[in-house]
Amino acid sequence: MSVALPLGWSVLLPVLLLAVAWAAVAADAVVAGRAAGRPVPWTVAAALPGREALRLLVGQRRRAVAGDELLRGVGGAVLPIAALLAAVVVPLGLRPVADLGAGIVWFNAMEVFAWAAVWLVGWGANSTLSLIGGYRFVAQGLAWELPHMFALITAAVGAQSLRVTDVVAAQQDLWFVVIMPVAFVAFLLSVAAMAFWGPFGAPLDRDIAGGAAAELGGVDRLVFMTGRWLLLVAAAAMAVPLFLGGGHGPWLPAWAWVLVKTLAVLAALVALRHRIPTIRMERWTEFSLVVLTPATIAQALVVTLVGLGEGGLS
Amino acid sequence: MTTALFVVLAVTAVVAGALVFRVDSMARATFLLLLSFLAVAGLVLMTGLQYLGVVIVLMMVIEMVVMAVFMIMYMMNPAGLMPMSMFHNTRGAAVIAATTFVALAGGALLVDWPVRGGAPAPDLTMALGQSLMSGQMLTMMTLGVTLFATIVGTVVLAAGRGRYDRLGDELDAPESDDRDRGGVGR
Amino acid sequence: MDLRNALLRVAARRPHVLIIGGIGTDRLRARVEQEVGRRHWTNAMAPADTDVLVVVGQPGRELRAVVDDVWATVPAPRARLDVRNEDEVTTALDDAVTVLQDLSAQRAGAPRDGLRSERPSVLSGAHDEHDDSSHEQGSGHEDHDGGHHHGGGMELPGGLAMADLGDDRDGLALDQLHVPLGPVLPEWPSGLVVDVVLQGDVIQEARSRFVDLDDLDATERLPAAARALESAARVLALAGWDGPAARARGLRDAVLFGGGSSAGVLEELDDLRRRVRRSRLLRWMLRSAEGGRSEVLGALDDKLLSARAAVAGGRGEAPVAVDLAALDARLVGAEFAAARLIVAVADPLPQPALTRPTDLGGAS
Amino acid sequence: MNLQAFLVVAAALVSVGLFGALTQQSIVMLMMGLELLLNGVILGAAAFWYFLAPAGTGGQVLIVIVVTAMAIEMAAGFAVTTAIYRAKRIDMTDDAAELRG
Repeated sequence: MSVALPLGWSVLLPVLLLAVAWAAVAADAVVAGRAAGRPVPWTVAAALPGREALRLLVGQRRRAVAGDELLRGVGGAVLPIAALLAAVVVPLGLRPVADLGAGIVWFNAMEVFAWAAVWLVGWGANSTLSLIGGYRFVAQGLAWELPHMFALITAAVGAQSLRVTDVVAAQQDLWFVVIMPVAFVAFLLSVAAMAFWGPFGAPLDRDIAGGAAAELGGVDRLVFMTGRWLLLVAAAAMAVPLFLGGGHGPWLPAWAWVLVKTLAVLAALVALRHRIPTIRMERWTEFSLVVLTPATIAQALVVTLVGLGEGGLS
Repeated sequence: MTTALFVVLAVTAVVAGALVFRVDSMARATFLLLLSFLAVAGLVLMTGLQYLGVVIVLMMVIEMVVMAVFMIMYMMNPAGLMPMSMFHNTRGAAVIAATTFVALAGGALLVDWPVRGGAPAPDLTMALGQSLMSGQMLTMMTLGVTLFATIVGTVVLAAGRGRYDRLGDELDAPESDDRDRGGVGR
Repeated sequence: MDLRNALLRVAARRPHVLIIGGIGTDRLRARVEQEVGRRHWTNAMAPADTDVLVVVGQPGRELRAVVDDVWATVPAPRARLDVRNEDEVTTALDDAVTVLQDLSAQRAGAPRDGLRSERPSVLSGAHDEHDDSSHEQGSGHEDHDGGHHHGGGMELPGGLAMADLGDDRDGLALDQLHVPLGPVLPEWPSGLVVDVVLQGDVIQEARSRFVDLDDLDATERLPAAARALESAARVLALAGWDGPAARARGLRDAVLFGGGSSAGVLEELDDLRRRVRRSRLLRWMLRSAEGGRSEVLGALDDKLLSARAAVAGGRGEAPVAVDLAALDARLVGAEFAAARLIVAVADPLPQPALTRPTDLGGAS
Repeated sequence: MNLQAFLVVAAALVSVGLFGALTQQSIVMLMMGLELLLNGVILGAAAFWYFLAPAGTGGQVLIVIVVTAMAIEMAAGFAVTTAIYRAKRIDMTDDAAELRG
């Protein structure tokens, strides 16, 4: 039983994601200004994403000495496409654009395309600092993939389905965040890491002069950066159906709840970003593998046992 | 429509696979291999195996990114700026490969395959899961143990410094002598 | 045409600024940074992301060559300014916007394709230390192509040299890259260049020097408090903690250019110190191997303390001049991110007596 | 789209993979050949399952096994390469000839 939205929504989906990303960029600028003790007026912040995009649109593109333009172009283009494809399984309201039976695995598969994309962009630029950025992201992805996967699996176990709409349906009475808090926290952190954003932005950090994106100019840069924000928005939106009850909620229609919850998740991520420094993978990998992974496995086990106790698997 | 999709995916899979051994750049070779895998994953999806198709995508992207890292680590001239031939025994291999292809394809075309028996389960993912957790439990357990053995074995093989190097012969050093320490433990 | 003009005008309103200065330009640079921040403009991370290139002070011969090379890779629309003294800063930045909005000027001055192919002879000199300083970019262009069984003498198409092999800490002999770091790199001491040998992102050899050291006579130094705050801001920014970094910058500006009572500065400084000391994550990320005590974090706290003492009226301790040789020794074996922090904390002073003469051949 | 078409494509992938595995000097490239070969096996398994015995789950289980085998092959291959390289600084099959009879 497929409950996918009409095909026209696949055109609307990028627009929606871009709008939310716009809001996130603006909010990020405001919070950054406050943290820096130099407040940015709302009007400036609200226009900022458009202005930056315009700046890059009129900007000149660059080529690198003996770089691999083909791979760099492929990497840059893959990033936003992967973000959009990841978002097709997120229910906008109660129905997603594509109601895939293996929706949760699909989401993860699309996310990991970002690894390839960032690495390719870092490699293609033929610059040492770019390549360091690319490698950093591979290390980061590998360290976070296991906790991320187990967090996703925990939600799937709770609903006894890999279909995202089933996961939402299973949360009609009780949000999953209540019964699987560890998985929720691991998901939030890992999803920001998968979008190499904020405290997990080491692949593009200042110490390597912009890292993987250091050599990107003009439209290339615009596409890459947009892809990164889209990935973050898609990931934040995915937290809603998996842990926060999806479109379920009183008073408001389902789509409004999804929007409100997505914005809340994004707000939490933006706030987190300006409270903590960058997390460097050479310090964090061990924690990720030794503490976070067992914690998420234990969480999955607990949820499984509870599910069995409540009448077994169908 | 279906046929066109099949042809596109099939040609992509084979051509990208063949180009892997033709291009000079190791990075390109790796990602051509990934393209070949993605095309095969698409073909698997066409047979209705949604879960397995997506898992192949997930696994192969990760695997190829890791492969690219190792490739650049160990290969000379990974970017292929200096064209060089890295083949040996080309002729023999070509003969073997061609023979294999003729035998396999010939078999595929000539054998009188039985008619299709039965219909796919309504939820293939569920069917696979139930099969793995009941009838094929032994397979699953073997895979699990094998994977675990692989993890241990590969780490032992690849690690330059084990815990006895880091923590002393009695493993009683309060701290390891690593220059950069991880997040937890000694 | 009108549309393009209009687009250009909107796009140029808040440009990204890359500031380059030689040794002894710290005060002027701080003034430019302050003005850039006041206008809510952005500090660019790399030439590719730059709209306005601000050259502060009067760069010497060596730095001027670097600036020219950086300029060649800045994509249009772009503007280049020379700022010689503090009075010019505001008008110069205003002019930059005008230049950025001028479509015909941008057309005429656009670099061909952001490709530095005009000087292939310089690019090929990856192993010639003297040449390096004239073409490195901060973004350290170097080929990442291994050459396991070849020496470093092999040349690839494009004039790039193949990498060498060398032992590393994991017992794997992997490719070595010779990369100069600086002088154009975010959060980097003015005029410093460190020629490093990189394996992956681990530094195997380092040799630091200052460009245009001969011009040192004209050097004016920041007051101790401002210098300490500047260094602390760099460390915080490199740790990825932008808010506190910007606040440290703001304090530096208050110390340098007034604007804020001494009591207010002290209060803000104490607040910043408290925040830095309280962050467990920062401690974890900055911790180094020696006995669990964080060298970088300790130095960061010392810097904030000494700045506080200086602001409070005392002379404060004179900054300990870090020997370049000592800096080199500490960089060896560090990972890239750690190395950046080490340089930011060390904040070496350009002093002729402490630097060696130009025997720069030994690093490769 | 029928069984024969799928199998011919699978056969092509297997042969190309075999050719690569036999000719490549570099251990890493050799592994890419093996991966391609297993890629063909996956396709064959999916085709057999779909066109001959869709009611059972044998084909799916076989794909799971092959995918696992690929992961193990990769991990083991890179571990061995690392070990050989650490010991002898070679990454070519012709140089690593201890097992040659």
